[in-house]
Amino acid sequence: MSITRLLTSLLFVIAMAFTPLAAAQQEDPGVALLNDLATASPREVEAAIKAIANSGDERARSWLEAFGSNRLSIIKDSGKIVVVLNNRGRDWTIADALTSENLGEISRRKLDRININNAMRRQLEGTLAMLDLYADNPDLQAQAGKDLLGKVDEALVEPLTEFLAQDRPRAVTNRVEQALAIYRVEQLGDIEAVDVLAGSLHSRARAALNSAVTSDDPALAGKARIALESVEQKLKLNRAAETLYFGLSLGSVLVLAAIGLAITFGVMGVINMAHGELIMLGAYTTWGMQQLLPGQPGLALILSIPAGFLVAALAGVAIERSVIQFLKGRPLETLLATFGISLILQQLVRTVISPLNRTVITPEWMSGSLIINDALSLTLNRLYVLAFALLVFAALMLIMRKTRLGLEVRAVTQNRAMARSMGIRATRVDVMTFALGSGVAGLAGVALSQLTNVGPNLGQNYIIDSFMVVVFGGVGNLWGTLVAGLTLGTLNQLLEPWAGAVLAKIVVLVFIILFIQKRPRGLFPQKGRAAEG
Amino acid sequence: MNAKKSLKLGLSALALTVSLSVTAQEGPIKVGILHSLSGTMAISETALKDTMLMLIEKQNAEGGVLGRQLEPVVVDPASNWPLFAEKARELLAQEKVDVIFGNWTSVSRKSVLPVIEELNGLLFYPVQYEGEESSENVFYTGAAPNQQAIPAVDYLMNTIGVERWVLAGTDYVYPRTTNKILETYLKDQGVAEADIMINYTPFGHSDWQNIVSDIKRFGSAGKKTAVVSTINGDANVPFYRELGNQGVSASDIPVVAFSVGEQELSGIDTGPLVGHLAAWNYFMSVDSDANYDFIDEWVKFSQDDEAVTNDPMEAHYIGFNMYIEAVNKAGTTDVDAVKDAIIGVSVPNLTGGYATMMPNHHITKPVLIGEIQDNGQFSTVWQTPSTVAGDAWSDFLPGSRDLIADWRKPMSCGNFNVKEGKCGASAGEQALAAE
Amino acid sequence: MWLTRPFYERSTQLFLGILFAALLVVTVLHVALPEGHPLHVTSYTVTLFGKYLCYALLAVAVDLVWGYLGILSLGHGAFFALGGYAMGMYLMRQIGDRGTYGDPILPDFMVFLNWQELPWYWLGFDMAWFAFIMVLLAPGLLALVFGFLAFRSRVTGVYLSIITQALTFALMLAFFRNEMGFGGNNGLTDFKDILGFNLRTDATRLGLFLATGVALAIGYVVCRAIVTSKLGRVSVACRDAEARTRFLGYRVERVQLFVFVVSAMLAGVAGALYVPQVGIINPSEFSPIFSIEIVVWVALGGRATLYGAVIGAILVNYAKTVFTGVMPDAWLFALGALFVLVTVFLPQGIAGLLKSRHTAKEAAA
Amino acid sequence: MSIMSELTNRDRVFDFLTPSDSPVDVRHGPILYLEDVNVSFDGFRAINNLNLTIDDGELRCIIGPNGAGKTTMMDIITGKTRPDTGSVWFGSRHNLLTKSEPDIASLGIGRKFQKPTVFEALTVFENLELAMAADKRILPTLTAIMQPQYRDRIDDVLQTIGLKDLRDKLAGILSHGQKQWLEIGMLLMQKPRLLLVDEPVAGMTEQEMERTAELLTGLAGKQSVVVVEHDMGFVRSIARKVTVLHQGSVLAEGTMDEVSNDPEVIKVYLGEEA
Repeated sequence: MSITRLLTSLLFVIAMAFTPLAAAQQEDPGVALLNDLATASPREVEAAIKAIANSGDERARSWLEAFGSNRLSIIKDSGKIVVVLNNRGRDWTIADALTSENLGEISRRKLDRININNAMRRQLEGTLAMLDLYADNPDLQAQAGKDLLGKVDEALVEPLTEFLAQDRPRAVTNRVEQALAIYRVEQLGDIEAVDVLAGSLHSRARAALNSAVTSDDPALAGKARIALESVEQKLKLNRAAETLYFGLSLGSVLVLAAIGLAITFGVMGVINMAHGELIMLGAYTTWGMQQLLPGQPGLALILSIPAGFLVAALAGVAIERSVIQFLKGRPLETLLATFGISLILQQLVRTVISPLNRTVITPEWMSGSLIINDALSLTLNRLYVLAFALLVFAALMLIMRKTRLGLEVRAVTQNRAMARSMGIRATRVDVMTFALGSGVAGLAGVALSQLTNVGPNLGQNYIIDSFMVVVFGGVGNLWGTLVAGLTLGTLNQLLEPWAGAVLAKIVVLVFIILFIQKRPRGLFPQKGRAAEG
Repeated sequence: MNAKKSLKLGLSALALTVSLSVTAQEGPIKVGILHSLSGTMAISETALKDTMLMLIEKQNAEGGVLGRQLEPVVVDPASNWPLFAEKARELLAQEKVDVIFGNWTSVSRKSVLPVIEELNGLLFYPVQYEGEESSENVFYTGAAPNQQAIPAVDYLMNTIGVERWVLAGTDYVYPRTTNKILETYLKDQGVAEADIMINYTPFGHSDWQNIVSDIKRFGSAGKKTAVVSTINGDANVPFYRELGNQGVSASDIPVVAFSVGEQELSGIDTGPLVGHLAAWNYFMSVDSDANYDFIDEWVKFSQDDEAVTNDPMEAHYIGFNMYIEAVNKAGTTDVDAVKDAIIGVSVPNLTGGYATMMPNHHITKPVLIGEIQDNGQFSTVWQTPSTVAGDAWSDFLPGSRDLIADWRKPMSCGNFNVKEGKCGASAGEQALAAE
Repeated sequence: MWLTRPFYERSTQLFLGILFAALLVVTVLHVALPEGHPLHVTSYTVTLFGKYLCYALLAVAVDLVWGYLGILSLGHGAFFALGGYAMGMYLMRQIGDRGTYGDPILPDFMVFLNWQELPWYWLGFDMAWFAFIMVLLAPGLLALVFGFLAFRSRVTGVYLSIITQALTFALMLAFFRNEMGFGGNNGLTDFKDILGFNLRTDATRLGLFLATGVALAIGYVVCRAIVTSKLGRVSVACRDAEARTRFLGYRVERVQLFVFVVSAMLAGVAGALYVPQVGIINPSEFSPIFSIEIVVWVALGGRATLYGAVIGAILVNYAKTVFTGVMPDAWLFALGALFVLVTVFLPQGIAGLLKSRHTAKEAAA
Repeated sequence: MSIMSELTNRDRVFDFLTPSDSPVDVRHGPILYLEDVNVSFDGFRAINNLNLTIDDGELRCIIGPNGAGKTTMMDIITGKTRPDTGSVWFGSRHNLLTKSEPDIASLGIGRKFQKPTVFEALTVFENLELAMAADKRILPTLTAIMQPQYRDRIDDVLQTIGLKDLRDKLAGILSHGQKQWLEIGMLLMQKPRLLLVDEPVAGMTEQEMERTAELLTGLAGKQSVVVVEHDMGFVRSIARKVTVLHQGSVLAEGTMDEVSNDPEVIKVYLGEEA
């Protein structure tokens, strides 16, 4: 927020908090404030924070934020207090905390950090939230109100009641009331406050009520219990919705990972064991992109969608030309050869890039979650992946149904010899198909880089699942893959709560094995004499 | 035909190695390095191999020990547990090494153990582990549960005021044992059964949605809740990601991890993790000159400005110096002599204190609690006033409550039962091995 | 008598000849020559060769189903591991009260995860005969049930390969779980003695090595006997023209089931001999990667020859031992390249080369 | 091994209900009897209310344009494809719809495929050996020993199909025609009551064709033979009774002349032939 707005908001703080410091404005008061903070014992820190907040100094906020992100340090010999601008590596860039002039690099050895721990951070967040409440930016205010939940202590009670006195947007005051109510219920065992919290789905509010239930005041306990039961039903619904979402999102991951395989395997009967590594390539492309465009993870991510596709597709073509074309009609051999390739690709990544996992940054707009209500929120990154998966699927469907390539591909799947005789260049189709399948794998990699490790083993973790999905869905049938993926995902997530993660996975695998016994050709088998034998 | 050929090859190769190792005595002191350089564990173990090479190089530069140079013998067990045993045998029987530094995973140690004992070798094991073991031939320079888990829990309980506990771990022996210990410990501290939630996941688990939302739910019961994580390696990234996205912030539900170090963090976007905790005996961020020097050397040696150091590396640093001390003290590299000499040896650690080898072959360590920073480092927020001695046998497990280990003569027993006042199986076992 | 048939054919005689010669040489070099003599075979090497022989037997088992029945099993590691676990459980029980906690019955890992009593499926494993029967039965039964379901519903080719992979993967996850009572990730280890012989003496190791050699010989002969019998020819018929074989009145699924189960049992035996020699069994033996590697040994040696499988297994693993020592990083590249080159350029494998050379000679003569 | 036999035989359920050696009952006329059979793949009706009866010892030719459902019909009879509706009887005792291919085969129905399928990795001799009527359960097969009288029978057949000097060569190296012969030989080894022969003379020379014709006509009487063939000349040379299939059902039936004069047939079939 701009300095002016900060100032206006600070005025209120000054108005209500009586502070000798604010009055006496001789030489820079920051020195004293910061030194207090630096030397404060854990017990005194709170006071020091409040002092800074109430000092009305326009630098207060930046100091507190620096403190919060653990970037306030003291230069050992000079005792000067500085803000660390870049704390990577062994030499850190610092700036003067008071004048905020850049002091260049300095060895870590020469710095003493002013440490903060979670307890302090809570108070800090409370205080900062107080400041934000007065920002005339509704979102900020709402957020601040939310942050205050469970962070209210008696120091804040008075200012907050003040705050409520003035007329403010409902959204904000609701929160503040709740925040106060939580404080009252927890600290004072105030029965009236329970009404305020009744009906709230927010975990913090329920936490307060839960603790009230166990209190020795029967009246309070009873009231709290009723308040809790009133939301029980809502919660159940939300939980169900949540589980469903989890299932779909896991399913979408499976679909993404498998759909490329569905194409290569389904159309060409090629068991591409290197499929996982193609996914890995996609993920590494994302990482590479972010290295090329430092500071713009979002843009990099978007660019790596086409890039990942290309890289994987080219790799696919290379594999097809160099190995698979020699193994026509020998699916089991392709399985072995491609497995060899997967080993090579993995080791290549290990030696060329690093055996360690790579950091792929999640852009702002993809982190956090979409809040439906206090009890139900959908994690954004998975939401995007889900959407992406459906998008990719739709695109593939289009290609298969509407384009010349798709037509030829289907022709080749149905009856290779016949298609050939009708002048379709089967080899070309093969290359194109394989490239397409591989490219899609690359896309899966790009998506996965937002969910899991980007490392040499990335592919290994998905290859078996992918095969399961394809076989379960029915080879050569994209719809099958979609349905299978989503089904297995949901099944897994439904089982997990009571079976545990490991058992759930096992159960799903066994289920697939048995299913294949019943329907050897999966959910949507290809019928007719062509498929026989 | 080929069977015979390959056999011949085998023999010739063998003859070679033998003729090499005939001159073992009074040549250089051979230091075996038994860390996976390929396979899944290569991620963690390669760094330890390099650490050893660095330390040896340094020692040689300073003139070696007893006027003899040190010669590293590196083998690759390729993250394959039976191969660990095989390679250990190779090191001891073929290469005739004087000491081995190696292993990371529990299972690899378990698979090596019988070989080391049979051939009476020396093994320095640098990783925090589940305890419940004390071998005459193994020196545990990593943390035992009482040097990591218990203090961490104490911190959460006393400083942060946690009353409700989630024990989440990967399903293998270290988390299992640690959680068993913590469970008993917490109950002794008066925590109710209902306030403890235990959850196990497979290796490399990547879908944490359900578990994290369970944790959230568990945490909304009105008591301060914390997660004690023994989640291993790769599974951590998606776990923390999910935490961040589902809005579980360190100030609501802090996570204290025992297996997440600087190296693991180097693969994570630590933004959303700031404030979560880890318990170790060493942090790269520790403010001591010994540490800064070590980091400088490491950066120089690995020729990578971003290179990070971590707890097991410090363990090797300590173990190696202890071995050198002991050899000097004993005046020989003879295994039995060194075994006796090393007990009581104390060398400086990297956190500005001293580490001493205890009679139970564990060492004394300070316990540090650190908060994750946005730069992938930890900032120490709490630390034990003095160092803690490693406890081979936990006091919180029924089976081992009455067991102690003391390898000093005359007791020299790995599992002495104080109740029955007799040594457990190992003694008889030594007798067998001795034959 | 069908079982004796193989002894009359030259290839088997040659194979057995070489095998026993090799066993003899190793034994002599190990026992007769003094420690430190350039040609002395250390007990380390003996055990190493023992391991190779286990793998060889495993490869033979795989070749039986893949080479002669056309079933590419990517789950044979599972049978190997099951045999291994059966043996491992026996060895665990043999430790008795010599474990670190001195518990007469419970293995250590059960004690410190405070299990109260022994799970039912551990009962009986203190008796050698029972354990050894289980070594055959455990993999056999699994193969029987799995095979019965699969072959009855005519799951073949790629599908079968993939679900065998799913099978071993599921088993791996299951055995990783500590609740299963098989020691989880740590598996079973720290064995003391077998049939009363101390596992840590060279004599025992030599014994195990020789036992493995004999087992390989028997396994080879059994497989030979099967493939040279009319049933063997029927298997080949199933491999090449399944439908046709049905129309000739053969119950293909039963032929497949029979051979599959026999092969699984052989794999089990291999596993059982493997465990006491390497001293540990843990779920990683179930990993799909391992199963695929086995197939490659066979492919390299040459399918449908049996002796080819033996050559392949020994060669690859010997290379592995050498490489992982010399240049660990290069090893995976080498292995990967091997997969590709063999399948693309050497479909007949080494045995194929030998054959063609042989036939060439004949032509010349 | 004995344990094994136990286990492998355990799953042989209900064999005692239809003993595969029970004689085929042809006292009431036909040996093969199809009634109202329907099959469709993905909506396409391959077989459409097909009714067909073959008398014992009859030699029947079945002709029809591509896609008339000839091969599908064979698949149904031999149990490879299960019809959606209808009934198929072998004699008046065996309901073929309840039986698996091997059962049907051992009941005495032999089939020769459209494209010759022989076991290329085995020698000619071994091909015939496998075809030979014998106890085909696991253990007997495992322990089977080549008796001299079997060898003689195989040699006889080798004689008849004229592959005597290729006896020990791999079937893979045979010419197309020779493979056809070998497969016919395998049929003979089976001693079936009913032979289903799909395009036997494809890729044969003139005199090979004649010999096939002799062979088939020779078989008729002792055994019933159903021949599916495109080659009109060949059909004419052997046919006594001809059935014309069209769009999965019988279009016409009768002697070659009757059929070839049938206007319907001329329209749909001979028309396109000409």
